[in-house]
Amino acid sequence: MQISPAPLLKVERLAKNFGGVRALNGIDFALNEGDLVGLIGPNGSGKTTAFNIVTGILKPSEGRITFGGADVTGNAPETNAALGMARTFQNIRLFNDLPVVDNVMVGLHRKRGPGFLATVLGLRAAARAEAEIRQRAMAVLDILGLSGRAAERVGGLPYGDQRKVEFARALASDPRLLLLDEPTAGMNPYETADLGATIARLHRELGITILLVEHDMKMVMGICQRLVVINQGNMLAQGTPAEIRADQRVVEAYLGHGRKGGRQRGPEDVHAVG
Amino acid sequence: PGAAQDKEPINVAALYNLTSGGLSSLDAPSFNGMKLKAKMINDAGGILGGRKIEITAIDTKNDTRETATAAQRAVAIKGLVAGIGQSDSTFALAAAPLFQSAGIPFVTSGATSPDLPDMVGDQMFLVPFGDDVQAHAMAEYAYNTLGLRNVAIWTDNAMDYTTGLTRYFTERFTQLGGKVALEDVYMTTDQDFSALVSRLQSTTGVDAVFASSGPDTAGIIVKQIREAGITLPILAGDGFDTDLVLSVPGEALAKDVYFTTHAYAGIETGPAQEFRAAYQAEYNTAPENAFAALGYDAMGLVADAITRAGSTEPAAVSKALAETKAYEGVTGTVAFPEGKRVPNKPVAIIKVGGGKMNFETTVTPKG
Amino acid sequence: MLWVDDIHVRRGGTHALRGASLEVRRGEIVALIGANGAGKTTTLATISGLLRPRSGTVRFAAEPDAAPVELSAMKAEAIVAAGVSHCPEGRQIFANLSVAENLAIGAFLRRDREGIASDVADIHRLFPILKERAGVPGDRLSGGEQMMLAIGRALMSRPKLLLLDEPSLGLAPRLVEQIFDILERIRDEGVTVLLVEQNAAMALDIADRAYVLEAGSIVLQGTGRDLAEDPSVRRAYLGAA
Amino acid sequence: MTGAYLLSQIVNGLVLGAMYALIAIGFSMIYGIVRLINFAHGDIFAVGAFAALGSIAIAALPFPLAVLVVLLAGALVGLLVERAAFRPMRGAPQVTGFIASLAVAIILENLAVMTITAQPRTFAIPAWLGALVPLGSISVRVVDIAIIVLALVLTAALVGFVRFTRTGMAMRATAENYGVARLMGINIDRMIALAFAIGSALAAVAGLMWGAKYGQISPLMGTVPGLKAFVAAVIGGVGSISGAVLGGFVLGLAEVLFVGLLPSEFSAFRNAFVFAALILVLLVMPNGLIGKSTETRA
Amino acid sequence: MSAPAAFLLRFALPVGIGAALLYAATLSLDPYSLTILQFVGINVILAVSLNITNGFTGLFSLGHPAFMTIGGYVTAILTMPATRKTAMLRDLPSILAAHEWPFAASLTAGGLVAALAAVIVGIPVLRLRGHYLAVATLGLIFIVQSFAVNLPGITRGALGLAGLPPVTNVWWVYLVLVLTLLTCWRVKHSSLGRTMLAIRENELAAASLGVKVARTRVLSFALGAFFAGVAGGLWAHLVTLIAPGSFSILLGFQLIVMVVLGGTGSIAGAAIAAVVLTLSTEWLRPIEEAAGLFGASQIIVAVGVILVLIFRPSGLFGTAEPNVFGAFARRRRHAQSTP
Ligand SMILES: Nc1ncnc2c1ncn2[C@@H]1O[C@H](COP(=O)(O)OP(=O)(O)OP(=O)(O)O)[C@@H](O)[C@H]1O
Ligand SMILES: Nc1ncnc2c1ncn2[C@@H]1O[C@H](COP(=O)(O)OP(=O)(O)OP(=O)(O)O)[C@@H](O)[C@H]1O
Ligand SMILES: [Mg+2]
Ligand SMILES: [Mg+2]
Repeated sequence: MQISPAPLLKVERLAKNFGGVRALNGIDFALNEGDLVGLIGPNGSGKTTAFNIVTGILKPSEGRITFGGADVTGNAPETNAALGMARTFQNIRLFNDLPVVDNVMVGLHRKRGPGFLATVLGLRAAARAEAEIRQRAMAVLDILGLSGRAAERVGGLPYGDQRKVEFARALASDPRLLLLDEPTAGMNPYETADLGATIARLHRELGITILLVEHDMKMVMGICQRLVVINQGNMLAQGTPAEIRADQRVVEAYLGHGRKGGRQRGPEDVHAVG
Repeated sequence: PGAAQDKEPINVAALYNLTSGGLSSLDAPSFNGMKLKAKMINDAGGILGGRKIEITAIDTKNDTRETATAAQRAVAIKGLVAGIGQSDSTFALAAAPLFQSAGIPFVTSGATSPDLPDMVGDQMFLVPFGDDVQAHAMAEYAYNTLGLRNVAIWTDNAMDYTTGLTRYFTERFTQLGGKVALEDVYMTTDQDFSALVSRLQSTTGVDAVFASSGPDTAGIIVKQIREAGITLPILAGDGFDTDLVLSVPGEALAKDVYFTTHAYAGIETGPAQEFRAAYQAEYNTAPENAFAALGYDAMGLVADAITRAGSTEPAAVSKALAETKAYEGVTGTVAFPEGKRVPNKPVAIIKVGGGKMNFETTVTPKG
Repeated sequence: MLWVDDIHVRRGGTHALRGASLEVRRGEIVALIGANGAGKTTTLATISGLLRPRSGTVRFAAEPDAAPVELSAMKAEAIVAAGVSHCPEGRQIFANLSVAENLAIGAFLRRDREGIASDVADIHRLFPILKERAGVPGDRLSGGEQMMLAIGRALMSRPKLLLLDEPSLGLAPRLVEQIFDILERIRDEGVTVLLVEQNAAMALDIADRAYVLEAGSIVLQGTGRDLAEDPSVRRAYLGAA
Repeated sequence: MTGAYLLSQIVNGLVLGAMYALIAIGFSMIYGIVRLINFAHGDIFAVGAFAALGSIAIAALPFPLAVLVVLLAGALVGLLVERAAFRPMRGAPQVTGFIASLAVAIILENLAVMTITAQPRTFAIPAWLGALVPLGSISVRVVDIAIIVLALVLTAALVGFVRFTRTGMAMRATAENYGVARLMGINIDRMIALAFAIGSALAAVAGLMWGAKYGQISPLMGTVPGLKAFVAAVIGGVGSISGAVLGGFVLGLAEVLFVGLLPSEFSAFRNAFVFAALILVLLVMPNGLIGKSTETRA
Repeated sequence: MSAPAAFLLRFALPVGIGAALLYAATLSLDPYSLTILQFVGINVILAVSLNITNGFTGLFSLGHPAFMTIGGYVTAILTMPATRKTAMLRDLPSILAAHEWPFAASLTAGGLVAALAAVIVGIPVLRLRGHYLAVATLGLIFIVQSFAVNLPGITRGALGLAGLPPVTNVWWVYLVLVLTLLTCWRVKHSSLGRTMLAIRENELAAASLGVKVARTRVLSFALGAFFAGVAGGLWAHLVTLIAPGSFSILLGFQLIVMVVLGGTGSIAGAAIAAVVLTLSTEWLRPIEEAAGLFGASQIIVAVGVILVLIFRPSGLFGTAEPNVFGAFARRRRHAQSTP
């Protein structure tokens, strides 16, 4: 593990029981400022649970979480959000009845929204703040190529676009740490590659720290600097994509050998099919 | 004015809570009584030389706001002579002030707070006796005749009528030297009195229960008290003047119940009998409770005042009303003492037993 | 056995399908691919009776010699009875039914107790976690586990035609492989499959034939292999440069 | 305070609670399947009472037959209401159905007032139902025992039906997701109609028992018990049948014990106390006594 | 457009026209119609303010009548002549009994006390969701009514406070109405309103974006309660009487009907539904009276409600505002984003 003096996010001995099910069984990892780390593992290994605990939606059964040097274990989600965490959800959670742009604007309210009195009294400052928020939201939508659908009701968008809106919403809040739970689920390889490139670019340009859960190995391996692998609630491995790919235990538990006598599937060997 | 104009109808407004629960089981019979009287008058050729009474009825929906707007609509009716209605003081108070400012008399058939005329003004008239009168009568009867000394009191706190009744009863009964051993309250919509019954049962030294109740809970109260094996006398006001007191508990349990009411119950002759027969014929049911008779008398009283005034001018009718000295109603003889608009009426005391309502005695208040 | 002919479907304000036509033959795996919002889900929902076409027909013949029935005139539940099973997009597990009940409800129209029991056993063999979690409410499963449950549930009606909407969604790579293996096995056991997939490469690989849907109409069709080699498909759906 | 006093208050509370429970079961049944807070439930309860009055007092049917008539009448009205008011707006937001049920309640009540007036009626019952049964230091009426037994038996039967039968499972699936339920081959119209029929039949039987217990019924009698049943169902955990029963008993006991155990000055605050206590219960258990945690997976 | 011109167009002009219409109404309408006009206004205030709580934030609150009762009593007690207060209300604290407040101050006080009650009740109770909250707020009505009935030294019990000064008039009602609409409109089309809608749509996601869910819920509850309290005060001084049963559960239901019929979250929808329901109930009266079929008007309205819901299950306008307003809002937005 690369230890820097103060990692941005540090997770220690995190464990979670759901009734009789031990979903997490003591996992440890840390993210430095500016990292782009992948969290991978088989279905049901506890990735989403780890996200839920880090962001405060669930309380851990055991373990400690520090964020920016402060202990945030057991904080409420809104507190963590105020500290700079933003996330997307595996089962999309959008504000279905609101237009796309308003969905993104909600994320901006915390930092830039005008106060109650200013709003009710119709102060000029409130109007200015509103306009600014809207502009920023549009800018973020633009990055994801969604500005054309900004006024549509988000609930009517196709699945893939809904994912992008979630991403935009999280991004708009200027997070210090962005937690993405399967952002490309429901996208085709082309779109996946595109979104992967966008994530990498945002990471590079804005220096946001990102923790990414994703099952698309091509994308994960392509953009992450480091991977954390968990299996059945336990740490399985940590390392660079190359190390992980070579790790026999990871292959066994997660990556698999490819279908039909080891023929590797995936976009890169479409040629081989022909 | 020509002959045609003479035959113009006489407009009277009826403001009753006919729907939406609450008081509708009191107000609807009252309204029926009123309509019946108007019909009988009209069938007999009308008044003031053949003019017919025309009732404009407005449903006040158990809502004070509806009552207030209904009153506004009523007073705007061209040539309105008087308004009649309501069985509870709160509602009377929502309507009557608007009649007062329009200078049109409002005669309440069922609201019994004796303070109403003072609160509203000179256009407010009561047909029933004030609660003070019947409560005092019952207190005296209980203390003097029945020899009761310690009573438990159950009050329906949701109505002004019942809270007033309790106040006046307690006032008089303690004045006489009696004691209130237990006070319990409930709401009109309550059906289950088991908790109150158990408490009554476990309170020692009680001679009787005074149930300050409206008609809806009257029968249930008797049934539940008697079913628990409590044989104490039950005392009540005119809210008990309903068949339910007999039929809900059944003949075996409906006994030793005393209540005050208007001087028609238990009388098998005269106007009371005539009223009952007419009501039965018109609505195919016996009068549901005392309010039917009161509505009937309210209409009669107004018609009588119009006849005596010889005019449909509200001011003249109001004056005639105030001067009523002896209107023979079903519920007794109405007389307004000088400067008061609460009538001096005899109070009948009824004893329930043997599957019947038995007339015991009449108390005439000293006015 | 399935003929979708020139259907138009509106959803909310969108004209989601604009004259789409396709055909599924007995014993095939047919893949339907297309970009986000192309109308793939809408196509499946129209076949299974959840949506009604504005115009066009959907006909289905369960047996080779039977006369085709018009599905667009039937209720969704009758369509299931006719032998079409739809595993919907986004898993749609019954959250308050246990895992075991979710499977049982898949066999709602069946009465053969033994058959049902042996099918449950088969599904437990395919996805052992479903046996382990049998008593747990459906929504407590992880995303991938729910997907397994959804597929298992769809199989429980012993369909003649299985409609699958993105079965690999959110599955770990190893499991995706497993699912595709299973699809081939199902096909070999005589179930015809109409498969909507974002993982176009794998879909085209196992598909006998495939259609490409764009903006509500079919723009390309052919064998899986042909389409996988088509340059425009490769550019748009396979992420090849 | 004597032991007998406390015991009699507890029995009173249980009987009242059983009445609430009887009404609440049907309420919960409908809610559980259709996610509809059916405010017309109280009025169907009144329909049941009048059907009972008609068949016992007027048609002079024997009691068991009368029960059957009441069940049928309730189911019929329930089906009618479902068909006319709720089926056409299937799939609308939850609160829409709630409003529709309010409208149905207003229609039923006003129709009743227009046709049979709001007057309370006497409800006479066979003598054996009113007989006293000694129970330790106090005695209880047969009708009270019948009510408690009926509430418990019906709960057991319904819970068993919903939990263990194929139809019950289909009803639960329907409750969650109409679309996917249809994909399983479930005829959701039939399931929903069934839920209404059962729920309404239960309300009607509750009306019969209410009349038998209190001896008096009226077309508007359902308003308050309907509201209380709603509260009971929610206290227990909406949609849960056993929760509704538990909620009914808790509500009945709370009500009677508040009035019975506190000094009588406080009985005016009966409703306030009961509601305050129930709010407290909900604050401690935000999903009701048996309510499932709604903590969803993120 | 210059700022003053924009102000004129957006605000001063409609208000001016409205005021002129009202003036014409006061001259030409009979007292009954004027009263109805005022009740229409009060119902709009109520429906629109309930819409903040139920529509924007998605809290299923039935508690409006409770806040109206609180506001109504507070206002009534404050405006009462001091002499009557000391005579009739024995338990009133002497500072309150000694003074007779002006109407505007009393109304504001009524609203504030109602809002305060909402905050106190809301902090614990708003942790509940959906029907659980509905039951809790239903309980609030019973609790407030119980106090009104059982504190006769302050409220005169079941009889209520009668003979209040009839100070409410069209001007007061419509002034408050304009303020209510303005506030709701601003809230809805602001960040605050958006966070409320976000909470309604998906609480967890909102919390994960840093929305202070609990605080926003309480705020919207209190805001709704404030206007309910003020409306209660207006109501009491229009009827000139307030009793414990003046604001019943039934009224709470009627208000919810208005909100849902208009479209949950739509300000104009709630307002229009309030107007239509109030007026149609009134207009149908003569029919039932002529026929002698009391209750028929309520049946007709109820059937109408069902029919509307069958054809528009999400209410007349959904969450949106009807087009006239919508176009207006869009144009403004445009003007702002393209300077
Ligand atoms: N609320 C809960 N109650 C009970 N069990 C739960 C709950 N949430 C998660 N689990 C269990 O915990 C385990 C981990 O679930 P989690 O959602 O974290 O997995 P995951 O790694 O995100 O999987 P996937 O890649 O499929 O999304 C699973 O076995 C799941 O069944
Ligand atoms: N509930 C809805 N309301 C309104 N429009 C909808 C709704 N569902 C889908 N649409 C629209 O219908 C069109 C087709 O959507 P559909 O879900 O069929 O696409 P898809 O091909 O399955 O996309 P994806 O790959 O994202 O699942 C899209 O434009 C979408 O916006
Ligand atoms: Mg997950
Ligand atoms: Mg799709």
